Amino acid sequence: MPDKTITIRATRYDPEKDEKPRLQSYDVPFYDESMVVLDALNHIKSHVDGSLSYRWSCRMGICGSCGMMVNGMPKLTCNAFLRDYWPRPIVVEPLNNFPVIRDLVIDMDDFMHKLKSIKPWIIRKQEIPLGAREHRQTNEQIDDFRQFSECINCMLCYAACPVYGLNSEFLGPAATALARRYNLDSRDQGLKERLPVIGGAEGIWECSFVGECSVVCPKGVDPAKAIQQTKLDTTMRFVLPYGNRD
Amino acid sequence: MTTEAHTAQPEYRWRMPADWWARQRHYFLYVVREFTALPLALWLLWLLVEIKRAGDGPGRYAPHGSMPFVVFSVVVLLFALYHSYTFLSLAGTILHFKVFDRPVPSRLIVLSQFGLWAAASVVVGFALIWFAR
Amino acid sequence: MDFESYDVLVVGGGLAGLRAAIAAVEANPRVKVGMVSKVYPMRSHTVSAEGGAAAVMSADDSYDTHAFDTIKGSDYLADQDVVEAFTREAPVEIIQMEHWGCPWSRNPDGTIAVRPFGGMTTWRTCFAADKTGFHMLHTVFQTSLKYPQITRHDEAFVTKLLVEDSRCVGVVALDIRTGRFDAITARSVILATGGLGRVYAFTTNGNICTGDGMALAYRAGVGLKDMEMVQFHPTGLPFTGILITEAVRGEGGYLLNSEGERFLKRYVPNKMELGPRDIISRAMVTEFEEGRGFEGPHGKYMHLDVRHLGEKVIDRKLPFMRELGREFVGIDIVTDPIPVRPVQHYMMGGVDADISGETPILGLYAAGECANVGLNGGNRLGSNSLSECLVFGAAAGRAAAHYASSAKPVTANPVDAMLWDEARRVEAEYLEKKGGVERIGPIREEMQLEMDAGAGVFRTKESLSRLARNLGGLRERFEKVKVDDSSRTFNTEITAALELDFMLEVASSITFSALAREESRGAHARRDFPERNDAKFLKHTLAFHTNTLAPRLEYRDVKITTFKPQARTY
Amino acid sequence: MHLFWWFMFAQGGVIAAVLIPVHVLVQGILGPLGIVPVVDRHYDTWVSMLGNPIVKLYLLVLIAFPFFHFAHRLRYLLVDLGLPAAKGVPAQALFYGGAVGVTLVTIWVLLTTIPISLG
Ligand SMILES: Cc1cc2nc3c(=O)[nH]c(=O)nc-3n(C[C@H](O)[C@H](O)[C@H](O)COP(=O)(O)OP(=O)(O)OC[C@H]3O[C@@H](n4cnc5c(N)ncnc54)[C@H](O)[C@@H]3O)c2cc1C
Ligand code: SF4
Ligand code: F3S
Ligand code: FES
Repeated sequence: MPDKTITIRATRYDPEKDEKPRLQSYDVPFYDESMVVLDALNHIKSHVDGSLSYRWSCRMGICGSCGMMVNGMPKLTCNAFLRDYWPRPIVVEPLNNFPVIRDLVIDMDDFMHKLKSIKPWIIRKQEIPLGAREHRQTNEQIDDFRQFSECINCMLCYAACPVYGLNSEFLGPAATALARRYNLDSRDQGLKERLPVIGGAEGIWECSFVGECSVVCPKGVDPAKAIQQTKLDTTMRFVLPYGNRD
Repeated sequence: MTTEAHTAQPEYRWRMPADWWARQRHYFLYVVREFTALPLALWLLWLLVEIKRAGDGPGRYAPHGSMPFVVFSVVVLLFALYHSYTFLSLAGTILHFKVFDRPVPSRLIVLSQFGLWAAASVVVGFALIWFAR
Repeated sequence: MDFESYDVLVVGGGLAGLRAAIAAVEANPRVKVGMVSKVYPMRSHTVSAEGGAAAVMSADDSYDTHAFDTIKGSDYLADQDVVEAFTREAPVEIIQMEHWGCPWSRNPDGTIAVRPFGGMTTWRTCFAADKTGFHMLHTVFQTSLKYPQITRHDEAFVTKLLVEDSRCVGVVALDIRTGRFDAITARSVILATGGLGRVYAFTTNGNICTGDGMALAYRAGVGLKDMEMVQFHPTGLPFTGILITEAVRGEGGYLLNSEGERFLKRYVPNKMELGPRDIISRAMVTEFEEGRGFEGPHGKYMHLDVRHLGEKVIDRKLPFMRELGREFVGIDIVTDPIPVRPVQHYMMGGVDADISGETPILGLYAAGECANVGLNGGNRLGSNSLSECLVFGAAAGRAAAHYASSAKPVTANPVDAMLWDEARRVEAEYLEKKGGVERIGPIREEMQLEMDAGAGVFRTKESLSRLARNLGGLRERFEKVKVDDSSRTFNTEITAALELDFMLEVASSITFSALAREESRGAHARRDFPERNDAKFLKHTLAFHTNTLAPRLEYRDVKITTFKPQARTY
Repeated sequence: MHLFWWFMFAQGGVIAAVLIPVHVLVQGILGPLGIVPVVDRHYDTWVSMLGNPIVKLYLLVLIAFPFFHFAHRLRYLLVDLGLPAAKGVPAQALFYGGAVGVTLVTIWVLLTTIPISLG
């Protein structure tokens, strides 16, 4: 195997010492075609500089913790292959639009609150007892919301959305997609409880349909579609006297 | 609802650079898409003026037709086409219908949108030219 | 919030931990529940489970067959009363998940669908497309958000259990974001910290699976049960260790050696590709050793061939696998076979706990992969683990809530002193230590390679003794470790050091437990003792922490009720 | 209220997308260049067209509706380009009020210019 190297320029920021973030360069051996940006970061942490901080766990694109800006685009670093960048250097920065806690680590508490605010659980007027077994639901009914249930909360869409960048109060793509996931679930009856947040001052109407959220989403959730469909449905409920009222 | 135990912490606050829309192709295209509104609005205002001038009477009516105006129209046409293209394809992916309980694939909806556009253009164009004789 | 106090404190935000927290609240709405997790709950490794969760769902299945499959799969090391209770509770939990919104895949009539899985005689594995763990975890997590009784401490790392007069009264946790140590006290504590795959180099487990809960309990004096029982899954992608789900074989994929032969006919002739994981993994290693494996840059491998299924079936049933193949190996599984080799996957062993999650320490409970309640014995069947997290997570939650409502409150006095001691210890050992020379990364990598070599699919007295010696050497090097990062803010090097400390601890418990079990049973295959020895070893190993590397070992009889041990052939 | 403006925005967008290009092409380019005859190039045809009530209605829709779309877009564009004031109630009044204004002017022009005749 040829001895290739690749240059990683990673953001360093320690609030105890630094005014603002700066970039630091590292040369990393690139010895396997299936190496990803995360492997390069792990090499740095294990062998070069143990103080580089970032989040990761599953390294298979499902836990949602390794999102960073890779050459200016929000990416899951466990799914960003070095081969796609080599021989140019790779700039790795924390996700845009979020406060930075340290190095490549962003503060996502804001999303955790938004997630809670859309009540992401099944709401029913009357619970059915466990003894009555499962709700009947067909695969076609699941298809109605499946796409929106695939969100891994990776925050790439928030990093891509300029509206969120300008106004962090905006409910934003993933939270709206998840609200829609529950609203479309045939088992759920909670639409009315979620409407105040979804349709509120910082809800769907803030979105100007930039659409970049869906471009960067690694899981095909298409939050932009979720938001515009929610706008359309809300409007239709209002325009059509007996549209889908419940 | 659950609560989270928190501690405040100094952080680096993100600020959106003023030229964010110039930094990436997608953002730039988005801004262009939104900006189409302005030339289109101007052109429609011209149309309104044209209608108003029909009141000038047979002797004084002279339709607009200078070269700069044609150039302006060409520019507007480009924006108009960009608007149509983006609007129809985006709207097409958002609309969701069910026929016989099966969701209509969004490709089909987009196609029918463009079909509608083509049909309307032919009818209107035809009318504008036919009645001129 | 230096001194936070709860009735029930759950350590771990995976499927088991979240299920326990909700169960505690539902058992008694007045309990205050705390949850500490070193990552946001939805990042827990449950998220990566693909295949499904087992439960008796249809009328033509029975609790007894599920129990028998599980017990036979365990090579008779499972406690049969536990298995029986498990099979009865599992369907209830699956329905509960359904009511909470889990998007289970369905039959045409709208009921929950099931698929076949290795070692199960009938179809009983419920699934949510090929992302079962992901959907289950997000469902319980999102559901947990509605309970005002639950307070979460996200990204807080538990470094020590607070034990006072042999009663557990809370934990010491490092708030990763601020670097501060807090005592979080509680009348009862539930450990649900997941697996330890990261002690091996080649594993399907995520970075967070470092056996912390096992080490915490071990140091607090609880025995670790059956630690020699480590599961190797036959089909991991070389280099990354990413799992190729068993469903690939369920759908009809073949395992082929370098001679193009379905070699399993020599090992599990009746089940072929749907044999249990331990046996197939051993078959693959045996073939490698006899020269019938492919040679690759990352070691020997076999072919998993689905080409005969055709593009249509693959795209409909295994789309994620096609994606993984394309991205991580650069192949299209429609036209190329998938390279696979056995990979560390699951830990059957764990914190000694009973059927309701109780450990020998008063007020301390354990559930999920970090616990050993006696369900999995020598080998876990695929898809039993997610159900285990639900059933025993809920049981532990209820038991802990019940105990908490009668237990004495926790007093501040000794807790403060213990907190201070623990904070001083970590600071002295890592942050303020001068003159360290060793890096964490290389020690960890060496330990992982040693574990692969010494306590892998096959073990011998020599390999295990060598491993034990080398672990001793690594422990000595670890004493001289140097931490580059002096910041308090999100210092992931400190947590990496604490994790390595825990991993060295559990690695030695695995090694010595394996060394002492001089037989082959389930996943524990001794070259020098190839037979099962019921007369001597139909027993659980219990490893207790000592001041030396080697634990003190005890044995406990396995609970046998209905199913008498027989030869295990498939 | 958001809901209503968004509804008008969406309607206007459709009208603009479907109808404007052909008008610009025919009336703005082909007509002035003399490539094809167009109604508005001749006083008679133009007036007879404008006298038709259906044409009047069509022109109202063609001209007025898109302005709700434009108003909405330009307001959001200003927000996106860093002018949060464009979100406020005064800005809303200005932009949507503008669209309403254009509508009224259009109605006035259409009603006053050429009287309705069915001939
Ligand atoms: C790739 C893969 C596929 C699998 N597929 C299946 C399958 O199809 N069917 C099946 O039944 N099983 C499967 N399993 C096994 C199953 O997923 C796991 O056994 C199960 O999810 C474990 O859940 P848990 O709740 O015990 O732990 P986890 O989900 O691992 O959660 C552990 C929690 O503990 C927390 N924690 C750990 N240490 C600390 C500490 N020191 N301080 C604070 N918090 C801590 C973590 O933050 C985390 O929240 C699979 C496993 C893998 C790796
Ligand atoms: S919608 Fe997509 S990009 Fe956004 S958080 Fe979810 S998975 Fe990530
Ligand atoms: S990028 Fe932002 S503006 Fe809307 S369409 Fe997506 S949320
Ligand atoms: S590490 Fe889990 S998504 Fe990348």
